[in-house]
Amino acid sequence: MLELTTLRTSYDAFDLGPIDLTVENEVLAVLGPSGSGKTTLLSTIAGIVDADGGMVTLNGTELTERPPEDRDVVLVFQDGALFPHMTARENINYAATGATPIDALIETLELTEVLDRNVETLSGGERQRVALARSLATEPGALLLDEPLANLDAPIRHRLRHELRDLFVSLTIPIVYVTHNQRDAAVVSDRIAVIHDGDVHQVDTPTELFAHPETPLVASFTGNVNVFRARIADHDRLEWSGRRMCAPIDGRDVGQSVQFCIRPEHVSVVQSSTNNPNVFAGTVTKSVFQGSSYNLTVQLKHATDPVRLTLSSRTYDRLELAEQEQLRIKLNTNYIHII
Amino acid sequence: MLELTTLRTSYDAFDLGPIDLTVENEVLAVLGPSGSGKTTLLSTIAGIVDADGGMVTLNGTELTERPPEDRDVVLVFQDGALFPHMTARENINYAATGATPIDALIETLELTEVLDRNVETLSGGERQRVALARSLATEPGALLLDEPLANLDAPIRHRLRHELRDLFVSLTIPIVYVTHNQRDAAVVSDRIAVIHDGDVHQVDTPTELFAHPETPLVASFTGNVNVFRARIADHDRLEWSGRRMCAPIDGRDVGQSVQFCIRPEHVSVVQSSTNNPNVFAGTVTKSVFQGSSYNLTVQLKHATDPVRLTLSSRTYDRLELAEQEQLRIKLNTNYIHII
Amino acid sequence: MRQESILSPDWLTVTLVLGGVLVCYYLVPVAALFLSVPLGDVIVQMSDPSVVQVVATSLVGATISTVVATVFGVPLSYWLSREQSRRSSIIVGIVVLPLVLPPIVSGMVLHMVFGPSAPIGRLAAAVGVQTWRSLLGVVLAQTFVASPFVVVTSLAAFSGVDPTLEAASRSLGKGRLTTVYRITLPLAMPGIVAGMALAFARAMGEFGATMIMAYHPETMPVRIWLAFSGRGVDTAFPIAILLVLVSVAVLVVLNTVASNPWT
Amino acid sequence: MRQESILSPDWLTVTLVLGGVLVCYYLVPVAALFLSVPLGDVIVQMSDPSVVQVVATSLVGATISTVVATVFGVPLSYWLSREQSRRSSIIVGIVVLPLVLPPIVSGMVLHMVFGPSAPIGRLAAAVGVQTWRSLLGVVLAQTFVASPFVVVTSLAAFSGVDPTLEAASRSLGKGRLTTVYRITLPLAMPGIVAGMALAFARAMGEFGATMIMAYHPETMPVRIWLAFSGRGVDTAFPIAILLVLVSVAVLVVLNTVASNPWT
Amino acid sequence: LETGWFPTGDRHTGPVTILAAGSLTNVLSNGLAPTLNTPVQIETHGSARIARMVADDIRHPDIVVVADTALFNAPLDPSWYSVFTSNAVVIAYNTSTEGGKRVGRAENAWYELVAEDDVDLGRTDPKADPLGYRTLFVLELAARYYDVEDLTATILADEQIYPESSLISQFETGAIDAAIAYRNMAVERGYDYIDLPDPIDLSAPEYAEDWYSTVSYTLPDRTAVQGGTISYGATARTMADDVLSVFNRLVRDASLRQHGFILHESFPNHHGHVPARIETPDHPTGRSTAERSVTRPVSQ
Ligand SMILES: Nc1ncnc2c1ncn2[C@@H]1O[C@H](COP(=O)(O)OP(=O)(O)OP(=O)(O)O)[C@@H](O)[C@H]1O
Ligand SMILES: Nc1ncnc2c1ncn2[C@@H]1O[C@H](COP(=O)(O)OP(=O)(O)OP(=O)(O)O)[C@@H](O)[C@H]1O
Ligand SMILES: [Mg+2]
Ligand SMILES: [Mg+2]
Ligand SMILES: O=S(=O)([O-])[O-]
Repeated sequence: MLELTTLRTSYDAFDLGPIDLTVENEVLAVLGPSGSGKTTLLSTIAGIVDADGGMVTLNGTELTERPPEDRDVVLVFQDGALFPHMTARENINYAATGATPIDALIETLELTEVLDRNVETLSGGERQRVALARSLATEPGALLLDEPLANLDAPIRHRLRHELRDLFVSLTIPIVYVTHNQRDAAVVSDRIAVIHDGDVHQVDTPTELFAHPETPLVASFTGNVNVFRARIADHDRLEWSGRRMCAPIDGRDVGQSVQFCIRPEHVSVVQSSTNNPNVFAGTVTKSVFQGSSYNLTVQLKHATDPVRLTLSSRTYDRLELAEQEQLRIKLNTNYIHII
Repeated sequence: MLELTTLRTSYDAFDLGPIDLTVENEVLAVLGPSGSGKTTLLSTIAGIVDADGGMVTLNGTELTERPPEDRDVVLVFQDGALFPHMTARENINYAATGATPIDALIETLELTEVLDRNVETLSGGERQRVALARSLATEPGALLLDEPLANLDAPIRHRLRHELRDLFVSLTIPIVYVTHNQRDAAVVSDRIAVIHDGDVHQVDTPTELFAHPETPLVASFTGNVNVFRARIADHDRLEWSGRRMCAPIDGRDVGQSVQFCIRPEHVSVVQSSTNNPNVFAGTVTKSVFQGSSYNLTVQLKHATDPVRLTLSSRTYDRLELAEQEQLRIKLNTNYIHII
Repeated sequence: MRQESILSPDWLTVTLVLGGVLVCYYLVPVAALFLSVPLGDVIVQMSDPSVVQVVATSLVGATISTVVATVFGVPLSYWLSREQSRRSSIIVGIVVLPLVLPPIVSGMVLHMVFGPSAPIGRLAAAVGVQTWRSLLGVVLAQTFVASPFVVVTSLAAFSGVDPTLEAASRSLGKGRLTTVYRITLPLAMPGIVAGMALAFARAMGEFGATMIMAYHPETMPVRIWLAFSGRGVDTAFPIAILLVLVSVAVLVVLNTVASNPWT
Repeated sequence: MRQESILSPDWLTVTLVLGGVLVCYYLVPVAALFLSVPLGDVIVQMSDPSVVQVVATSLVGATISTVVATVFGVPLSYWLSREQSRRSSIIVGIVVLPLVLPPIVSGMVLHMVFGPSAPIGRLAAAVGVQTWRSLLGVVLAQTFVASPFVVVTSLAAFSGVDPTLEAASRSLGKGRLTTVYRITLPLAMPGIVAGMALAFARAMGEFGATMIMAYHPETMPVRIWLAFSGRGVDTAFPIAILLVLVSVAVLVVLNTVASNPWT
Repeated sequence: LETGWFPTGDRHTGPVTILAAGSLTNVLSNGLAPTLNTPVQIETHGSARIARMVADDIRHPDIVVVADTALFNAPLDPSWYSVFTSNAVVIAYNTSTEGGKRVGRAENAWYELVAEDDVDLGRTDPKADPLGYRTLFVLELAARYYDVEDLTATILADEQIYPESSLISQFETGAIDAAIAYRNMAVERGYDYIDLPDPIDLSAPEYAEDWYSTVSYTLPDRTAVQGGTISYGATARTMADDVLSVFNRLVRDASLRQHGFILHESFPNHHGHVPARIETPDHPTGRSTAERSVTRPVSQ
C-alpha cells in the first residue's frame, strides 16, 4: 500500500498538493491536463524531486527521507530515460534482479527484434517499451508509470493495454499510472484520480468517474463534453433551453442553479416527433468522421451552447445525416448527471 | 503539391521505400506501427536524412539535392527539438518570418502562460505545443508533423484536433501528419497513408480506408480488429464458422479462400432468435469498460478466433450483459468487407 | 542490492577526501608562494615601470594568442565534431602534438620555421614584419603552446550539442551559418569559454617557447626567470605573485562575462 | 532569409581555411623537426642505454602522474559537476592555478613545500621517502602541472551527462556508487579519456617544474635540454623526435583502448 | 631505473652530485664521468643561476662549479674554492651563411664586419650570465686594442641578446652569422671560430692585473664586476671520501684541453681555507687573477 499524506512540493511558478492519496495493491490512473503536475507527483513519490512537506509511505515504511534507490519504487520516465551506451537488452539486464524471468516480458512487449540494437537507433515506441520492460525487471514494491503508452501505435497499444492490465493485476503492488488518455485510464486502472493545477479533484472507479463527475473539470476531462447551466424546476424536472425536461434531481432545492452534463454517446437521435420533454429539435452544424464513429455538433433552438453527440457509423449511415440538416435529439433522463 | 517519386533511404537494418506519394494542398495522415519508418520518411522529405534514391519535389521544384533550409519544408520533431537556451517565446520568434501574426497562434495553442518560461521547465505537452507554434510561425511551403499531439491530454487534444484541422485547411499547403492515433488521423486529414515496414500499404480517404481496408494489416491498423478467413460459398454467401452468411461477394470465384473483416462497432447484439444466417450464438469471454463504451469479446460456437464488438454504454446498460453470458450477435451484411 | 546506498556516505567521503587532497595539492604551494613574500614587495614591483611594461606584454600577448586560438580553433573543432572520419582522428592527433613537445623544443622548432633564417621568417621580414624577438614572436609561441586547449575543449563542447537541434533549426529555414551562430555556438559556449580560459592561463604561464622565440620583449615568466637568475627568489616571487593575480583577475572577468563556463 | 545557404560553401571554405591554417601551424614546425635530423640518428639514440633509461623515467613518471591525476581528479570533477555553488566555482578557480604559474615557478613553489628544507619534504625523508631528486619528485612536478587537465575536461564531460539518467538508475534501485560506475562514468568516459590524454601529453613534455623538483632521474625534456646545452640541436632533436614518437604511440593506444574519446 | 626510484634521504650513499656551469656540460658528462668509478649526477645551468639555486636552497649539490669565481664572493660565499681551468672568448662564425663566410674571411678585421648592418651577431644576456658581460669586456678591450672609437656603441644592439640556449640554436639554424662564445663551445660543436688576441680574449693571466681589470659591468643587483681572466672555480660542500675523490679528479681533468678549455700551469690553484684532504698542488698558491666582484652600491 502506497500512502501519500499531505504531500507537497513546488517549483517557482507551480505548487503541487497537499495531496492525500492511498493506493492499495491496485492500479491508480492519474489523469490530468498538460502541466497539471502529473510528472511532478511521480517524481516526488520516487524521491527524485524533494518534497516540501508531507509523507510518502510504502507498506507502512516511511520513504520521505530516503534516497530514490532505497524506496523500492520504480519510476518509468515519460521519455524512457534509456541508457544510451547500452543496447536494449543491456538496459533491461542492468535493472534485472534475476528473480523475474525477463523473456516473457520481452515477448509481451514485442521486443525480441530490437533487443540487441543500440537504444539510440530505436523508434519512439520501441524506446518506450524497452523502458517498461526495464522497470518491470526490477520487481519493484511499487511502480510509477509516466505515460508509458504515449508513443505506441493503436494496435499495439490496444493489445498492450489489456496485457498490461493482466500483468499489473498479477504484480499485486501499488501502481500509479499517469496518462492523458481516458481509454487507457479506463481499461488499465482500478481507480482514476483526476489532477488539475497540482490538486486532486476526484478519485473514483472508472465507471463512477465517467458517469458521475463531481466537477465540470472532471466532466470535461473524462469526455463529458456537454456541460450546461440549468435550473431545478421541480422535484423531477430541470429547466434548460426553454424546456422542463426530466432529470434525476435527487431532492435538490427547486430554483437552484446547477450544472448538468451528459456524455455525447448518451445523446440519441430520435425520428418520431413525440411529446417527450427530453427531446429537442436542432440543426447539425458540424459532422466529423472519427474512424469508428461520427461526432455531430447540434445547435438547439433555445440553447446557447451546442450539444455534441457521438453516433456509431452504423447509426450515422442509417440516418443519412448531413451538415445543416434538421433533427431531433433526446437527452436520456438516466444519463443526465447533475454536478 | 509535394511529390515523392520512388523515394528510398535505409539504415543498417531498415529500408524505407521506394515510396511514391503525391500530397496536394491537403492533409495527408501517415499511420503506421512503431518502427514502420514514419519518422524516417519525414526526415528524408525534410532533407535531414539523405535519400538513397528517388526524388522529392515541392510545387514542381526538385528538393532532393537541397539542404534542409532551402526546401521550404518544416519538420516538427517528435520530441519538439526546442532550443534549450531560449524561452518559449524566443523559440517561436527565432522561426518567425514576421509575416504571420503569431499572437493568434499562441492563443490557439494555449501558450500565453508559458511564453516566457525556459523551455527546459515545460511539461511534455507544453513543449509539443511550442514546437507546433514555432513551425507554423515560419510560413512553410509544406509542413511535416511527427506525432504533434502525442503528449497532449484528451480535452486539449480534442479541441486542438479540430482547430488544427481548420488551421491546416486555411494554410493550403501540403501537410504530412504522422500519428499513431486513428482518431487524430480521421479528424485532421483528407487522406490517410498506412505505412508498414517501410512500405506504403494503402492511401485513401478516412471513410474509405476505415470501411474498405485493402490488406489485413491496414484493417487491423484502422481498428478493424475482426479479420477472419472464410470461403466464398455462393454468389452472395460466405462460408464461415460452419454457416453460410450473406456478404457482398462482388462476383468473386466460388470456392475461393478469402479474408473478411468487420469493425467491432458494426457487430450488433440481437435478442430475438431469428433464422437470419448472419446471426451467431456465442458467449461473452471478456467485457472491458473503455470510458465511453464497452469492449466485448465473444467466442462463437464454431469459430476459432473470437469476435470483438464495441457497445455504447447505453446499449450495454440496457442489455445487462456480463462475462460468461450467452448472447446472439449479428454481422451486418453491409459492413462485412472482403479483402 | 538495495542495501548498497548504506555505503553512500562513505563514498561521498572518499570522493571529498580524494578531491580535497588534490585541491590542497594545488593550494598549498601557491599559498606558500604568497606567504613567502611580503605584500609590500608585490606593490613595489607593480610600481616599477619596467614591470608594468612586462605585465602589459604578457597580457597583450596572451589575449591576442587566446583570440587567435579561438578564431582559428573554434571553426576547426566544429568541423571535427561534425566530421567523424579517420581523417578527423588524425587531425585531432596533430592538434595534440604541441602539448607533447617540451615548450623549449616547441620554441626551437618554431624558430626553425619563423626565425630570421627560415623562409617564412625572411619573407615576413622582407615585408617589414619581424616574426621573432617581437610581440609577434611572443604571440606565435604562445599560440602554438596554448591553442590546442581551445580546440580540444571546444570539440568536446560541440560534440555535446544534440544534432537534432541543428536539424530543427535548418528545417525552420535557417542556413548553416545562422544555425551555428544562434544555436550551436550558444549551446557550446560554456565549453568554448573553458577552453579559452585554459589557453589564456597557459599562455600567461608559458616560458620555454616564448623564451626561445622572443626573450625580448620580456613576458612575465621570462622576467621571473631573469629576476631569479639575477637576484634570486626574493625578486622573482613578487612577480610570480603578480602573474597569478593578473591571470586570476582576467579569468574571473572571463568567467563573469560568460556566466558559468565550467558547467 | 531562405537565401543565405547560398553562402554556405563559402562558409565551409572559411572554416576549412581557418582550421587548415591552424593545423599547418602545428604540423609544419613538427615536420621541420623530423626533417632536420636523419632517421638514423634517432635509431642511434634509441639504442643508447642511458636514453632508454630516460625514456623509461619519462614514461613511468607520466603514466603515474596521469593515473594519480585521474584517481584524485575524476571524483573531484564529479563532485564539482553535481554541486553548483559559489564554493564549487572557487574550487574550479583553484584548479586552474597550476596552469597560470610558469612551470619553473611551479617547480620552485613545490620545492618550498616538498624540498629537503621544507617540513613535508623532511617528514617524508625521515620515513625514507625522498620527495625531490627522485622519481617521486618527477611525479609530484608532473602531477601539479598536468592534473588540472583531467579535472577541467572531466568536469565538462560530467556536466554533459543527463541527470535524468542518473535519476532513472537510482529509481531502478541502484545506489549512487553503482549509478556513477555503470551509467555516469561510461557516458563521461570520452571526456575523461581526453583529459587523461591531455594530462599525459603535458606530463611527457613538462620541463620547468620537473627540472627544479628533480632533474635527476632525467626525464626526456631534461635530457633534451642537457643534450642541447652540451652539444647543440644535433643531439637534442633526435631525443625530441623520440619523445614525440613515444607520446604519440601512447596516445594512440589510449585512443584505441577507449575507442574514440574525442567525440 | 634501479636507482633513483625511491632513494632515501641519506645522500652519502647515493651518487656524487655536481652542479656545474652550462659550458662544462659536455666535458663533465663525456670527458670526466666515464673515467670515474664513483657514480655522479651532473646538473648544469648558467653559472649565475647555479649560484642562485644554491643560495636559495633549491639545490644541495656535493660539488659546485661555476664559470666565474666572482660568484664565489656573492651570492655564494664558500670558505674555499679551487680555480682549475680557463676559457677564451672567441668569435664563432657560421660557414653556411653569407655573412658568416665574410666574417671568416675577415679574420682580424672581424669587428669592422660585425659593425656592419648585414652581419647578424649574437651574444648572451649580460644580466643573466658571465658570457654576456664578458662579451662586453671583450668589445671594450678590443676597442682600445685596435684603437677604434665607439666600437661597442656601433656593434651592440639589444636584438643581439639571446638566452644561452637559444643562442646556440639560432647559430646552428643559421639565424645569426656570428656569435660571441666560449672557445670550448666552438671546439666541442665543431664551429669555425676566430681566435682573438690574448689581450682581448680574457684567457691570459698576465693581462689580468693591469689590462683586463680596467673594464667592469654592473649587475642588476648593483654588484659591479671587474674584468679578469676567465676562471672556472669549484668547491665541495660535502666532505665525504667519494666526493673529495671526484673533486680531485675534476680539478685535474686532462680532457678539458681537448674540449677547448685552457689549462694554465698554475691550475688548480686554491683559495681560502682549503681543507687538508684536498690534494695540494705542487706549486704554491698564486694570487688570484680572476675577476673580482665588489659588493658595493654603484653610485649613479
Ligand atoms: N524543473 C522545473 N522548473 C520549473 N517549473 C517546472 C519544472 N518542471 C515542471 N515545471 C512546471 O510545473 C508544472 C507541472 O509540470 P509537470 O511536468 O508535472 O506536468 P505534467 O502534468 O506531467 O504535464 P504533461 O502531461 O504535459 O507531461 C508545469 O507548469 C511545468 O511547466
Ligand atoms: N539512426 C538509426 N540507425 C539505425 N536504425 C534506425 C535509426 N533510426 C531509426 N532506425 C530504425 O528504423 C526503423 C524506422 O524508424 P522510425 O523512427 O522511422 O520509426 P517510426 O515509424 O517513426 O516509429 P515510432 O512510431 O515508434 O516513432 C526502426 O526500426 C528504427 O529502429
Ligand atoms: Mg509529464
Ligand atoms: Mg517516430
Ligand atoms: O615547461 S616550460 O619549458 O614552459 O618551463
